[in-house]
Amino acid sequence: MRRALKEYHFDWMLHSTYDAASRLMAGTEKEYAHALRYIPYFSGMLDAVFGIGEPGRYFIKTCAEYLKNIVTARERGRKVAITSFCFSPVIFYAMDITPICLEVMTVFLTFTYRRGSAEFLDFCNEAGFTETSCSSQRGSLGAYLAGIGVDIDMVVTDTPGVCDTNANAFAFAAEWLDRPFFQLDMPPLLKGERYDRYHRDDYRALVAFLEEQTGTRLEAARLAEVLRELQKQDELIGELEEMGRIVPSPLPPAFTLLNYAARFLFAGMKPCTDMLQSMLTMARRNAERGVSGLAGGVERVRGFFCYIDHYTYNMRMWRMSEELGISLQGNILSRNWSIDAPHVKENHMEESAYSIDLTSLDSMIDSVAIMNSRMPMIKSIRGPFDAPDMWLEDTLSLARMYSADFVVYSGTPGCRNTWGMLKPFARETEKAGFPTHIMYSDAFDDRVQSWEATRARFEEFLKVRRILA
Amino acid sequence: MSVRLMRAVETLNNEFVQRWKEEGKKIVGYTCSYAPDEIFHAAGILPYRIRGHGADETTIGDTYFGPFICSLPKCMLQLAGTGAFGFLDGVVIVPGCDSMRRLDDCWRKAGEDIAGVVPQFFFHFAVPHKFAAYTVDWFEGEIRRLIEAVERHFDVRITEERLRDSIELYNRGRSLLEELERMRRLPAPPFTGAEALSVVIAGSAIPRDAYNELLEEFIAVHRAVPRGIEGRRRLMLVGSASDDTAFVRLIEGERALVVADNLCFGARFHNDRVDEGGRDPVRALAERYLRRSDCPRMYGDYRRRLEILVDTIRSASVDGVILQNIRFCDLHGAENGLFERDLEALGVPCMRIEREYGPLVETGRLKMRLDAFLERIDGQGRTA
Amino acid sequence: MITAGCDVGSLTAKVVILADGAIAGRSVVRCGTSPERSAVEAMDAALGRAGLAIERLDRTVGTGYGRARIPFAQAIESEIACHARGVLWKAPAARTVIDIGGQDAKAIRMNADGRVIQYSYNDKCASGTGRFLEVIAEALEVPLEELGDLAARSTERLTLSNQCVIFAETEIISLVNEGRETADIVNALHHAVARRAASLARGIGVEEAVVMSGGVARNRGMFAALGAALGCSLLEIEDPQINGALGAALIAMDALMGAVEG
Amino acid sequence: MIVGGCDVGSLTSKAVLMSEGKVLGFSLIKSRTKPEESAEEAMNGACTAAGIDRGEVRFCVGTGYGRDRIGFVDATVSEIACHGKGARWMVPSARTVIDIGGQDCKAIKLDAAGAVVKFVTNDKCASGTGRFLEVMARLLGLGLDELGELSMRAKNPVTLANACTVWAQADVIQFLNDGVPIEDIAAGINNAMAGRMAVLVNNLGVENDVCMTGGVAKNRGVLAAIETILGLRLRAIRRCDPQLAGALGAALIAHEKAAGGVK
Repeated sequence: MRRALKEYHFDWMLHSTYDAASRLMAGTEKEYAHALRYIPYFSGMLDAVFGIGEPGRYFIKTCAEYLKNIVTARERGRKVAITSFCFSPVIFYAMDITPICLEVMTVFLTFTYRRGSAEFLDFCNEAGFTETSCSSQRGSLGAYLAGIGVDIDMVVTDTPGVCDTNANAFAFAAEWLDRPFFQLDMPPLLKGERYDRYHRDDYRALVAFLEEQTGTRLEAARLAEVLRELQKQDELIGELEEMGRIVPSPLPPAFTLLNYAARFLFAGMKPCTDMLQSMLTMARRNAERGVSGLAGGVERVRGFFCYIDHYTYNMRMWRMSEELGISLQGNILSRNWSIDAPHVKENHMEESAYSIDLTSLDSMIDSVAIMNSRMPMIKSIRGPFDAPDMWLEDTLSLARMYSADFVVYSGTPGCRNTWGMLKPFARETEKAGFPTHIMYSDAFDDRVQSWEATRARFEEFLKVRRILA
Repeated sequence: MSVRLMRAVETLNNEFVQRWKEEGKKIVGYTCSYAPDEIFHAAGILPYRIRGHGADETTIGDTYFGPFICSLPKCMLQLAGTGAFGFLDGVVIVPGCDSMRRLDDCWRKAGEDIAGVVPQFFFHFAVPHKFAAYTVDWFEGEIRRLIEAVERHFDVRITEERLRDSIELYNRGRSLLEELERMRRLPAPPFTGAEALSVVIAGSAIPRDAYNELLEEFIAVHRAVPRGIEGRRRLMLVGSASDDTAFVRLIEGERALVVADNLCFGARFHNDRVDEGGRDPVRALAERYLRRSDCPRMYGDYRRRLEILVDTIRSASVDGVILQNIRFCDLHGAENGLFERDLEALGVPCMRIEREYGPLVETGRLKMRLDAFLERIDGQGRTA
Repeated sequence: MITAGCDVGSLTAKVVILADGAIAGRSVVRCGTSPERSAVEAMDAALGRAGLAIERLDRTVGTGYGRARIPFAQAIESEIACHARGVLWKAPAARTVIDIGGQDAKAIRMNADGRVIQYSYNDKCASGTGRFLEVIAEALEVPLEELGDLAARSTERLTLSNQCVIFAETEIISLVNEGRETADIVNALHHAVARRAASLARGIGVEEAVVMSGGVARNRGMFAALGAALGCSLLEIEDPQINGALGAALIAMDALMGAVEG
Repeated sequence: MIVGGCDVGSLTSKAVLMSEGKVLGFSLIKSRTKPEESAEEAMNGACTAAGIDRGEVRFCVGTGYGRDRIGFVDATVSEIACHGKGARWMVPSARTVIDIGGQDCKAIKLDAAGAVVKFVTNDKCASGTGRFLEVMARLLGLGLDELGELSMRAKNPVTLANACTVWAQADVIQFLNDGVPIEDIAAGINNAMAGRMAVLVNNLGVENDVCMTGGVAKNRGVLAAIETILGLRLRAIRRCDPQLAGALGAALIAHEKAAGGVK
């Protein structure tokens, strides 16, 4: 890591950038253009996000607030926990702990820094961490290992049993930073009394750990408050997911990103509800007018991502979708498994979903335990890909439900979990009639394959497979 | 070195396996040291640890696995796909790590293309990633699920009595292996590290009663050796799965001796005992296999593993530690970095190596680094 | 009707001129750093052979790595489509095409109409490319064209395990140091590349007849090794090196005929 | 007393002859397929350059990939120790040595006395090797030294796939086709190389002074990029060609061994 980079505090840098951006929307067009001269690289992302209107502004505001919480955690007497994207943050909010989601921070980085996460990734290797591991955690983890982020109090993850590379990054971080560590462990299957009990026992151990770390008890009233907000959000997300089925889809491609933010940053918090509400208003307006959510208003094809979207860098993936007229129907990781979610009802998957029971503290903890076991990736990518409730079943049912014309895999070479079964998986999706494209790029690291090459291969796929003539 | 032990290391379908099959008995293969041998033994089945030994290409492995995957399961699949494990009546996939976990998916899919390579009994056996009362409960349940599946499929009964006998037999083997380990650490060990590893690996492919006898014999013969091996640098080998005795021979060369290891094909395989006095043998198995968490797959338990290493380094008078990992092995790749940091701080020279599983080729680069490492230990190049 | 196809790859640029359904001219030139110049050079050579002026071409389609920089192409097509089209013309029975190109290897599966059903590229970091052969030929000080004949003289089976071009080079140097025969090393090299291509093809499903396209197919050793790795005999096509350019010329022809019909 | 060092690498072979701490002569040749032939040729070349007879060489140390195949040497030592020793002679204050060879690169840490305390080599991927630069330079139609010079003029260096040489090549071709200025591509190549090196050096723990040996040390672009990333100045090597460090170190060790009696 170059010395210059170490001179700046990582979270403050991100915070000031997003905070400044969130203020931009109040100003005039000219002020906006003027301000962006100082953060030229960031402008690509901002243009894209502000381009979708009000929901985009809520998104930036949400990000700014999330980052503000991080940088002010200490002065507000809050404990700080490093955690993973597939970990529901509601428990942290109910216990006044400030979560730092490593994968989300890495996405922020790729949006903001011109060189993206490269040097942070490399710093992890310099610290002794393996270079073949997943870039999604490594990106921002490098900053915390280098000591240019906020001080961390604990490390909490829920990927053991699901994704080794992910779990391993958190275990390494805890050891390297010498901080208390807690893992939720996931058995290979999802449903059934034995699995439910394990999920619940494990989650109770987590609560005990957090109580020990904070020196406070988890209060029923606080948890209920957060969960009530979450229920509202689940309803809004459900409506948005339902609207995604309309042809043309009234949802702009970047809604996937906003959806992530809702789940991973601020689930159960008010600003997130506002953002979802605004997204829904916009989607409804598009639907009423019968137009696509794409900037051009014309949907040519619909694509479903079977893993994650391509973030790297500067929202280029979403911008390309706009240009080509591709409606992105989200991906496996942007899916919500609330019992009322449209795909849950449509496919009678109630048992693989979660519901919130506010009756007592116990019932709430159980609800959160089961919800956590149904978080993105945690739910679909644990056991064999072709087992019930797993990756293939979820991908096919969602791709069909959202009338996708093709399926794309985008991930990172560090993903042992998916690359270990991707070829047989793609064979099955092909068999089911979905032309399937595998990207060899890294969603967080441009150095693996340049965006130019990634785009060229993708367009070639659309053309050769006669999806987009 | 006993010829019979040696052959069991070099040949997958060894003489013991052949005889076992001739007697009409069953063999079940498994992929990781977290699978309890005792269950199979109690069922009259030979537990057999699946290896990738002898695969000199990975065309079949690469057809199903993606490019960024450890070469060990690829080699295993390669062998399976060519029918090399045709003698197995069952396979238990243990998700030791992500790459190994996906051997389940890939092996089954290969079976759709190549007839007869997937045995009828194909079982995904889960192991929690931490040790706590409720994880042992769950793991005990998983062992019971395995027992039930074995009983049903092979039409056998795994009685408590037979299970206790099996535990006793395997504990006996563990004691013998411990003795082997002790002899290895002597100031002048009577055998090399490559030999020691061979003896341990052979145990994963030979019926345990026969193995215990061979082991006793090996120990007796070597106890009688008048002079052991002296004057070499004493190394410890740590990291990813390795059953490659040629790799150890290369490390040892003429100047070094691997006097201890922490490998799942090696010493990790046999440390600790299953409690024989307890009320419930299944519970005892769950406790032993889960608590003995020497593999970095057990997250958050690094300190304990470091202590094991430090103890071994002291008791075996180790001069240097080789921390190796197979490419794309996230678990050892990360933990080796921590070991390097902490052991070097204690004054123990360490060298990290990344390698591929498979035939030992292109040894020049490796040899150069080993020489340099020994030169470093010797303090060569120091100008007075 | 006269059409042309121009395939600017990473190592060579190829042009095929089709006049009324027959090859009127062809050329292969080594690429420089400027794709434009390579394309023009190849075109001039092919036109010279055909005895035509560039104005006579009704349509030209470009393909290959440098396709976007071919100054005279009216349209561009992916190499996948071009190789498939070229093979179909020469061997209508072909269902699977394997092309080991300079930078990447491709496996293509198509139906009887020549429509691409599925295709895949070599995995990242893989050595199954023409470039790999070239680097090793250089390390062994053997001309690229002679690799095939040399491998035929092999008597001992060696295995190359390294997937990385650079490290495989080291591995090969140590084999040389061990005193191994060059013929055996080259043979092992062919099998290593072939095995990777075979895995690639198996990943999308191999359907016979299988055709090997691209310049590497001219290497007899490589051709045989691929057949061995796939466990089936390959259908041989004439002049495989220009197949991509031929496909491009055919696609240009298809477009004109479609326009006439439409 | 005349001593010699012979470094038989996979791409080049070098021989250095020394006497009483002075270099009498050296030679640097492209390696032949057989290491024994390379060694002979290199040593004969050095003798010719020094104007001495082969028989006058009292003690000779071999190093490099082919070291075990050199018939005439009295002892062999690993490249790591030789490069450390050679670098130390070139830059007496050196504590960290970066050596980028044709097939691998190494970072070596020396103690105050010049002994190797620790070393790291790149065994993960060849993209951090001299060969990487060679392949890239040829792709761009440049000489290795031009690659360095040109990259200094870059305005917007490209980001290159650094994971694999072959794939980086594909990227370079793509950039060429997209009309990206050649100096930006050259800088991207050097930066990728420097980035990989920096990870290695930082993993080792950098200690001043730092110097760089091996053929790549002649590439100004890589030097500058490494300096930027590490945030320090590399000590310039002036006493002799940095590519000779291994052979030089071997000769120095030969002198020690001969002086101290053969061990």
